[in-house]
Amino acid sequence: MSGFNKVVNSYEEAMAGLEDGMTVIAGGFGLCGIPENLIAQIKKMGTKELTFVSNNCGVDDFGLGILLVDRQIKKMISSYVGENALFEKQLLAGELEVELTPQGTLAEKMRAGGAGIPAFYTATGYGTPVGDGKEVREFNGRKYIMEESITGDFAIVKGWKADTYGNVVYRDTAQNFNPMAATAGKITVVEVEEIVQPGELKPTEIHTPGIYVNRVIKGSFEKRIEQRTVRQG
Amino acid sequence: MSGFNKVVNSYEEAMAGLEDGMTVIAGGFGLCGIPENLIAQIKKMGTKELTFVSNNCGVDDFGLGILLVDRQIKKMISSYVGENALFEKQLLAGELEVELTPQGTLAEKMRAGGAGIPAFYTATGYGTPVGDGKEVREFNGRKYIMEESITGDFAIVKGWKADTYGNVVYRDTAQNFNPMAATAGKITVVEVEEIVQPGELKPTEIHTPGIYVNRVIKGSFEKRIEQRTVRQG
Amino acid sequence: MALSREQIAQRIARELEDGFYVNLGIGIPTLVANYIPDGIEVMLQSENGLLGMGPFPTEDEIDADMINAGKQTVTAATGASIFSSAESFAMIRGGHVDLTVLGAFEVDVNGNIASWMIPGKLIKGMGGAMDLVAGADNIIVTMTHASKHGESKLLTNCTLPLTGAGCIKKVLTDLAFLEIKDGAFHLKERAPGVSVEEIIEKTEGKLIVPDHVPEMTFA
Amino acid sequence: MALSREQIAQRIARELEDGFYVNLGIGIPTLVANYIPDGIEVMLQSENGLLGMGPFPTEDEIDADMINAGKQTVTAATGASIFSSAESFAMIRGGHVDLTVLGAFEVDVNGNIASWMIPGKLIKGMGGAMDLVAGADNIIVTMTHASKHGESKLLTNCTLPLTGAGCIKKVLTDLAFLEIKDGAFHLKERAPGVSVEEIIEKTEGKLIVPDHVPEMTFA
Repeated sequence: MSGFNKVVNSYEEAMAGLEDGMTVIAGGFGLCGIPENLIAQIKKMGTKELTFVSNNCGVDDFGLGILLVDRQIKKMISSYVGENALFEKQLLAGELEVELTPQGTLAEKMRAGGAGIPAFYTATGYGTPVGDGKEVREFNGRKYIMEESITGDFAIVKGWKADTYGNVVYRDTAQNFNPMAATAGKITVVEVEEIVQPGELKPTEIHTPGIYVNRVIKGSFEKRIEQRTVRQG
Repeated sequence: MSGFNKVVNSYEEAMAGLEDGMTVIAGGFGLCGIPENLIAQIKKMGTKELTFVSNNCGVDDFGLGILLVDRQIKKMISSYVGENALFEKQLLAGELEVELTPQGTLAEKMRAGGAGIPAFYTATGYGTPVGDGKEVREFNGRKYIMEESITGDFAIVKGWKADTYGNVVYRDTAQNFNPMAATAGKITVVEVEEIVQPGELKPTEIHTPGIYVNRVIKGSFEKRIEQRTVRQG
Repeated sequence: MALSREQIAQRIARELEDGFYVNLGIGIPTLVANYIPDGIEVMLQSENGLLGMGPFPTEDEIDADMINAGKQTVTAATGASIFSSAESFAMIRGGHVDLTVLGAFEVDVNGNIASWMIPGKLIKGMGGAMDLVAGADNIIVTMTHASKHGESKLLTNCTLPLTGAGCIKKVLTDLAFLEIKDGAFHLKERAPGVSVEEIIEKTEGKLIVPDHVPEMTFA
Repeated sequence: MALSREQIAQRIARELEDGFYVNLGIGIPTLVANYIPDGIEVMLQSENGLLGMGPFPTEDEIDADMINAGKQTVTAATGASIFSSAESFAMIRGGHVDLTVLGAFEVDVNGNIASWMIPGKLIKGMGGAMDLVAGADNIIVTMTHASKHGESKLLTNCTLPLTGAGCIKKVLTDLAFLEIKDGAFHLKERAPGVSVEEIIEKTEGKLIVPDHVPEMTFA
């Protein structure tokens, strides 16, 4: 099935077509389950004026944070940012725009974007600055705000295993925002730890069906840990 | 963990609390993945004036169709009905009300109901009788209608395996509407083919987390086939 | 001569491209799966929650938990995925399916389609058809060009309640292949031995006929 | 004497019921997990996508792919499930979590809460807090009763931008346990050795004080 073989062999090919000014949706929560090599490729490409939709913006030298150095990011749509000094500096200098979005609303906006739902109502953020300027509507005596969906020119995703058709499974809590991101990109690129043959992943255990995925690449990952906490063994 | 043991040992216990006039959301597509013994229990209880939210209404002598005999169903919210003679008769006699809802909208209404989203927009049904009386709104130059979510007093669900905490996995296409139904009931009852101990289901492969499930019961199933189609082996 | 069911399926199959995800409706559309051209691979989506529908099962393989949207027993192809109906319609509504093929009672010059409801007859429901026509960009509607009584089904305005508004761009009838744009049907191909005059006669909606209308050929 | 962090956690733990699904915010709320009463089992939800959070890992068990909402390495408890963040917030927004515990800067007599933004300071974001307070019916806010400068954090009207409107019913401070209803704080319990007068003095919003205010006891 050559038509369904999504595997690409270089990161250049994986991110081909990314242009200045595009919107990129990125999976990951903190530094967990982030498409670290796809991000590194964007740094290498030097693409500018990018809008990123991602729950966080990495740290100074890892994750999306590395794109701050050459000011590749114009705008972040995130729920929690600022784990890095450069981010703060660019934000205060007005070189970087941030649209803070509640975490659950952000996840749902991505899902809705992929699912052809242009907007939905949520009680989250009603009566807060998040609700400012948004339509308020009452259902069953409670007030909700309307939130619009998000799609991206690209989605960059970190999976655990994928088959060559682009069916993906995620490992543990590295799943996080990745499945929604995968549905919401015009071009969805998934990097994984292992590529397997079609049929090796059980059909009912696939988290992201291949229909959402355009390119798959095998990478090797640092998987940096943000808060190493242990108990005595 | 007694507090998380959701297992009940009789169908009486499984459906305890169901009262006349309640709304019940039922999983299943056609006769596939339907909670057949929970339906049989409702027939036995003789509960009346029920509203069912279910993609279909079974056949004359199986599935929700068996509840027509004693006129237990007041209203069906479905995408496709009428595979049974009694259904047609009661509908034409005005003894049964039907609210036809597009299949994808129905699935999404259940999901939204469970997810605290009171309404969403979809292009499905715009310009058709389904859109009559519903709010129309334009996003990016296209027209959409507003659809409200659905919740039920009960949700009845057919799973394959559940652990005692109510974590559920579904088998093949018997999944269908079951995961959404499971999220949308005030009381969610799941009948399964096998009950296992917590820890036996892999955390990332659970389709319905136990937080949605109130009662689990092991049943035995006829699993009738509606359209038996074969090829020569 | 009007196309047979099999010829309709064959002609539709020529619209397939390698790597297409395709949803085939009940009836003639289902037959398309039998005519997939050599060198082309497609994946069939079944809206109950299966991507990668395989052939019907053998007697030994029959499994009540494996059905398609037509409620027929099926198998899963290699590389299939199985998911909930909400996920399935997220794919459909979100425009991820490359081609949708379905039947209809009527279509009109504005791309409206009526396929689910005949007032006065028992109404069974729209199933997934409204989601499919609203979600797909690339849809082929297949139906007979006219009713048994000779009444055109390609209209200026649909007379039956709609399944979807302004969403149909391609129609294959037993007589012709047509595209819909700018408020008209555009005749693209005719069935072997069917005259342009017959198509004009049986098309009630505005029809644009080019100088040359190629005849379909079948092996 | 004002409650210690550990005593605050202990007191909150008394609100737990057997079979509760609980979301514990970062900071003091996390400590509640250490004081779950005997005979009671709860499951901890972590909003990145884990239901059934276990203890921190040993050095050998550390896994970069297993973290909690505080981005700390964790383990999964027996019977845990792991899912996407959309599914996680479907649970939260849909009201399926039985108890949510989180910190705040201010609460007021109308159940408003401010916990994420101090104008003029760098704003890092609300994370999941707005979803948590909007989705839960049963929330305990924990914070110091007054600032270091003695300014009350239990107000007539929150002065900081809100995290949620009208959603808080229970507050545990270092001085007292209070319920919010009918536009007032209702004093329910006081910390050992803390006088009702001190609580009155440090509560800016309307405070209802019953004749008898029991003192909390700790083992």
